[in-house]
Amino acid sequence: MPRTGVFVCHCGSNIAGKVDVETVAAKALNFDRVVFSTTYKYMCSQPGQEVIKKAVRDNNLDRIVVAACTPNLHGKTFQRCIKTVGLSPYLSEMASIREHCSWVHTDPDEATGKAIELVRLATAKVRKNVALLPLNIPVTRRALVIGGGIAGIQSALDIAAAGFEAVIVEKEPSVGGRMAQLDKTFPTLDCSACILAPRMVEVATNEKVIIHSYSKIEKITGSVGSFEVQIKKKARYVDLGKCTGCGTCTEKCPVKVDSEFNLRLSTRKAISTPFPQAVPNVPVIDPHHCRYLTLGKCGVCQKVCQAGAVNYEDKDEIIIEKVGAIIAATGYDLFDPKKYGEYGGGRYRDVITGLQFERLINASGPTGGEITRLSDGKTPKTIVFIQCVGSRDEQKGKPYCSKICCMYTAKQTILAKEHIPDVQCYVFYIDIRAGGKNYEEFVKRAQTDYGAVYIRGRVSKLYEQEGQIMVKGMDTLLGEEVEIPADLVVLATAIVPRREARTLAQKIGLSYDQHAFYNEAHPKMAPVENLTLGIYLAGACQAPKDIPDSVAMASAAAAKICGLFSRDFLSIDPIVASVAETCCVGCNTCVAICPFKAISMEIRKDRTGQERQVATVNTSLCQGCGTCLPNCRSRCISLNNWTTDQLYAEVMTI
Amino acid sequence: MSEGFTPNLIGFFCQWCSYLGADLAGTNRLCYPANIKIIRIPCTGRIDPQFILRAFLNGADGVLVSGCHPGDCHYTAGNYFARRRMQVFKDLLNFMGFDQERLIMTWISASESKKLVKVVEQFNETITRMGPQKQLVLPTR
Amino acid sequence: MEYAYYPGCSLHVMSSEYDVSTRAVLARLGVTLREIPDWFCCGASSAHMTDAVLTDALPAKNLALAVKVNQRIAVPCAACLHRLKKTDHKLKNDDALLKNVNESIKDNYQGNAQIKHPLEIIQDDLKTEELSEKITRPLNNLKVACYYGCLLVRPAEAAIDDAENPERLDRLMNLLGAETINWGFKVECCGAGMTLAHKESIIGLAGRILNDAILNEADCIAVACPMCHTNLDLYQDQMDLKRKVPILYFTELLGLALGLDYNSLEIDKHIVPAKGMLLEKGLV
Amino acid sequence: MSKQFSSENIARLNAEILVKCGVDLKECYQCGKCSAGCSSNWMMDYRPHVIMRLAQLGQRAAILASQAIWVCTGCEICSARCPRGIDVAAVVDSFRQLAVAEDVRYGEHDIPLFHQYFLKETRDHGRVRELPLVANFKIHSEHPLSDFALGPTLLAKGKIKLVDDAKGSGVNDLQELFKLKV
Ligand SMILES: Cc1cc2nc3c(=O)[nH]c(=O)nc-3n(C[C@H](O)[C@H](O)[C@H](O)COP(=O)(O)OP(=O)(O)OC[C@H]3O[C@@H](n4cnc5c(N)ncnc54)[C@H](O)[C@@H]3O)c2cc1C
Ligand SMILES: Cc1cc2nc3c(=O)[nH]c(=O)nc-3n(C[C@H](O)[C@H](O)[C@H](O)COP(=O)(O)OP(=O)(O)OC[C@H]3O[C@@H](n4cnc5c(N)ncnc54)[C@H](O)[C@@H]3O)c2cc1C
Ligand code: SF4
Ligand code: SF4
Ligand code: SF4
Ligand code: SF4
Ligand code: SF4
Ligand code: SF4
Ligand code: SF4
Ligand code: SF4
Repeated sequence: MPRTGVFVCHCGSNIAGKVDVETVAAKALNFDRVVFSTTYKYMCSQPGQEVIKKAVRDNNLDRIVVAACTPNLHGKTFQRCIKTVGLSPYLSEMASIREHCSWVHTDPDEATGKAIELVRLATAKVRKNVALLPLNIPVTRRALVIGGGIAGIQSALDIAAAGFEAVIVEKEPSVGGRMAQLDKTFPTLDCSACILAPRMVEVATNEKVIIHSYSKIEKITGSVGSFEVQIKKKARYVDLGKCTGCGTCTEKCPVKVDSEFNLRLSTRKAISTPFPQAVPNVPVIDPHHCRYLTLGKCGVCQKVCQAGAVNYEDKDEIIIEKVGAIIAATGYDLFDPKKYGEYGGGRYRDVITGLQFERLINASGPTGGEITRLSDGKTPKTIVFIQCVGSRDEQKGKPYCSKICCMYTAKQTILAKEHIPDVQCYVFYIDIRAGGKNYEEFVKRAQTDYGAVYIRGRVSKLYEQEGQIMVKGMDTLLGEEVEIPADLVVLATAIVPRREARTLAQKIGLSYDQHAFYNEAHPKMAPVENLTLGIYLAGACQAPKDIPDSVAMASAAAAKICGLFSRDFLSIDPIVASVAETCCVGCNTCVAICPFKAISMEIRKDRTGQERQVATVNTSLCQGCGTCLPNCRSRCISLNNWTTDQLYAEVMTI
Repeated sequence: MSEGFTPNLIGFFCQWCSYLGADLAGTNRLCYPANIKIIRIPCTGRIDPQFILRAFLNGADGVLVSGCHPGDCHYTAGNYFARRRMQVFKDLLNFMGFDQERLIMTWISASESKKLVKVVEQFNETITRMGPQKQLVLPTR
Repeated sequence: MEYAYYPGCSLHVMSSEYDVSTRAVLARLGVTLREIPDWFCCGASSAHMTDAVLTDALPAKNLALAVKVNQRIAVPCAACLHRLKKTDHKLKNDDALLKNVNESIKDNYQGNAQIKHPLEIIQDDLKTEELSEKITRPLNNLKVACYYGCLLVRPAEAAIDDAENPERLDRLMNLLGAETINWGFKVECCGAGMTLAHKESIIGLAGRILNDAILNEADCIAVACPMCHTNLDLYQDQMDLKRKVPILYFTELLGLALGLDYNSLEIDKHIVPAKGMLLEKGLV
Repeated sequence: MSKQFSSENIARLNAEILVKCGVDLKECYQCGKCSAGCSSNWMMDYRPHVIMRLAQLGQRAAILASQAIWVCTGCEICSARCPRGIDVAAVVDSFRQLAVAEDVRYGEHDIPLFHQYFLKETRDHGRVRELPLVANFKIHSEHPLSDFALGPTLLAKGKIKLVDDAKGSGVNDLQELFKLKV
């Protein structure tokens, strides 16, 4: 006969301020099999947990219900708590009387009434809970890192440093990500390439790191501990093993196209590496523009290559990697300012984006580090920076703050002044967000030491007049409108997820928010985990992030993975399906329906020796979705923790 | 419209999306009617029409099944199965002459707390207008 | 193709040349206009600026009268178009308001009007080839600044083109053979209904627009609204301009290109004379 | 003098504007984009974003007595570009309408007067007749003699008719809707 204890949490005033917790506890005693109830100020705190443990011991409880926050926050806390007093963790349930009740309802009586009902449901369910044994699954001690930007590189290196293998899949011909495009970096102004390049060389030479560049994820199956990853290596037309990176082919190739890496500020060849320090330093042929591959004419690169590395017959290739954990580190894209007709909608050549500016001031960029206007090649004397373009804009852009643009704009004013001593920079801003070590000081330096004039207000319109860009803005502090004739205008465009972020997430079962940034499991307590076990997040794919934050997050994700890899077996919740073989009629329905192909048919002999087919669930493949259950006509499949009995018990008490 | 009628609403919410959306509604201190009780389920694919039938028999006035948007199912396809199953079940309810508007299925992601509030408010309005559900009630309740 | 025609007060007297040229070019292009017999003022800015009830009542009643002639309504005045379309949009999306308004206007408008500016009619209803075939006097050598103003492009529900970089008028002028300039004042405000009420506004606002057109060496400014025309045309004498700029309705330029008689278009009604410039370009 | 804030005034004006034009004043984060593009900013005592700010803070009287609400041309540039999707022009309209309804002392003389005579033409004749409108308005305006010289030109060009007896009879059904003071 189950003996249930009910523990009602005040959560300070979060719950008790609305819900009459004493009444809830008192009413709970009337529910079936409830033999004990109490309240406490903070159940999750150490003394709170002691209250539970003591009650379990003193009252011989074998089941508990904690009426508190959402089970997503402290479900595990209370499971662990009762485990220490010898109860199976699966004999606990939570009633969410905070997120689903006290926080969302206004009337105290209604809220109290509902809290009682929620406790009633939970006590009904817990009655039917059974002690489950955790599943021990073997761990493949290799990690997949999707994206070879600074975050991906850092994760891979940290995992390798702990002695495990890391496999980087990078869609571009080289690793490096956005950081490779930057000039100098805030807040220290060290050169991006100088700090990135050594890391790139390190991953390239580290024997524990495997890089699949110019590759993409086709498919991922399996779950934490053992994922199987299908990777498509795109045809490069240059043999990675033979190429020496001499660059002769690129030099001789006659075809020029816009350079993606230089954001269309310059051209590249049809056979090229994106930038000189590329890793691997092996060019790729762009099949859409190569004359040989499109027209069958040319073949120059093959002729000039002394290493015999060029191979026009190269094909896409599928490779399979087995890993135990995954890091998503796919980074970010930039918001397309074309949507801003008032800023020219892309029509004005001297209105560029912040990232284009990074290429312009980069010594290895298209102009060799000269800041010049695209329209006439002249050196600008007045540069206007506009912040929050596409950020904090619910009409044309994104509602959120992109977090890094205040800082990089300040940086760019400093760099501009260093390049052009008599330049005057103006920055239109709404708020300056410089929360970080030495960040505010950095912005201050831009203003005091480098003379950038900050103007609080948005710009309404840009238009061309007499070879200049007229900037029509507001100085809200002055209370008056201002008009600045600028030579160059730089838009700090919003940080948005990679174009393919959503498709990738759907492929691997990652959850993401409305913008397609990847969701952390908990915004405070699990910021580098995803809700899907075994998948971790690093860098700007989770939210706009600068380099220090991306690196910190990458190391944190790597540490989590190393923790996972420190054991031979992983103990996970046994939320899996099982088939009662005796009643299975072998109809095959479930086999077809299971999205994870976890069910297969086996032959069983009954007592009379007759053979018959029955379904069995492979627990290492089953994810516990429960889709198979309602489809089984003989109702012989069960799902741990969400058994038909348990759900019925809840439904029966509504 | 019945005077002072507060419907008994049941939500079956997928743990990966809509249940988290409800958590977020809490975190954001949004506000919605108190007469809905949310039952956490692993995936809408787990929903057996029997649960819904049972809910109605036990006096539910409306049932709201909510899961991840098509294409976003944590288990890749559970919500597609659920959608098909729900449609068949609704047709059956309809055939039986049951007010099929009392059962709705929606997609609410973990970040759509505002949508959740809207859905619940609207559903509550609809069911309040329709009045108590008397077609499928067990005599003893 | 037939349209109910709502000329509006400006075209009635003050800008009758716009009325004349609109009727003439549409007739030439095979579009029949039937003037709404009892039409009255849409309220222009004065209604929405001072009275919430009149804001919608005046346009709604006109719409009710119009649809009795034809559901498709042609409105050449940008201000009238703006008022009619804004109210129509509200009524189409708010049943309660529609009911209320119908009560107050003692009529029964169903939200079934399709309101169009002649520019839309010419560009969307007619085939480009047909139009170009009819051009007998292409506007070669003419450099036009196309000016759209406010009310044709804002807000989205009343707009006939993009709010920041509209191109309809430019496309038409290019089709007629004219060169159009890229300038920053296509959608700036000329002062709208302030013509008489507050001259200071017009001198300032229209002055800036004219100056930029001059800076860009435009021969003339093409407009599609009687208020824009008046504001740009009326006070050039009192502005600080390097030279005067003729302001022409797009229908007048189209009329010339279609070979219509110069005098029949009543272009001489403008304050800033256009004839000299047109003669020079061989268009008269 | 320092501004007086009170929670009632703030709540009342926020609610009033919400009802009048559907704008939630609290949405405005004072970026100033509306003012930067505003056609009439150079003539205004309060720029549009300041009107929004005053409104957020319940400063109803100050706005109703301002000159800014009258020199606004209604060009809607502010609304088209507001990053928060606020229909600023509708807010300004609301304040003008309130000013008229409540008979406050306007911050500008001629413009509201013009609107009254304009609507009078509409009410009495269905269509606006330029000559009587100009005549009535000029007589009562602060600058009765300005542009006197323009008259003959306009007459000669046929831009003004001496006798205009056109009638938009459709307006007859709407007579009781007009609440004019002229
Ligand atoms: C103009 C500008 C200036 C900046 N200046 C600074 C600065 O001065 N200091 C600073 O700290 N930060 C700066 N930043 C921010 C900095 O760029 C980021 O913090 C950093 O690049 C984030 O690294 P990441 O690895 O998360 O993402 P990324 O650099 O975007 O790397 C992601 C990688 O993943 C790859 N990828 C994406 N999708 C897939 C896929 N589906 N499959 C395989 N591979 C994929 C990409 O090709 C890329 O290589 C600046 C940003 C901008 C826009
Ligand atoms: C008013 C206020 C409100 C906040 N609200 C929020 C919020 O809403 N959300 C949010 O995310 N963050 C909030 N924060 C920030 C939050 O408090 C910090 O981010 C967090 O506490 C940092 O954790 P910590 O472990 O680094 O430091 P601490 O919480 O300071 O912990 C450091 C611990 O180390 C101990 N210690 C210190 N020196 C020694 C020593 N020499 N030897 C041994 N032990 C030592 C201290 O006693 C202490 O227990 C708030 C902060 C403030 C001030
Ligand atoms: S258990 Fe949850 S509800 Fe209770 S104090 Fe902790 S966080 Fe708050
Ligand atoms: S492909 Fe050949 S020519 Fe080109 S870089 Fe490699 S080795 Fe040099
Ligand atoms: S074959 Fe293609 S890649 Fe090689 S040199 Fe010719 S065009 Fe360039
Ligand atoms: S970081 Fe600064 S510039 Fe970027 S969106 Fe936020 S406030 Fe705007
Ligand atoms: S619960 Fe059933 S359908 Fe879902 S993964 Fe497991 S076996 Fe497959
Ligand atoms: S659906 Fe049920 S009966 Fe059919 S094979 Fe699967 S477990 Fe057996
Ligand atoms: S543009 Fe919008 S948000 Fe910005 S100040 Fe104006 S009303 Fe406020
Ligand atoms: S509508 Fe009025 S406030 Fe808005 S931009 Fe135009 S003139 Fe300024």
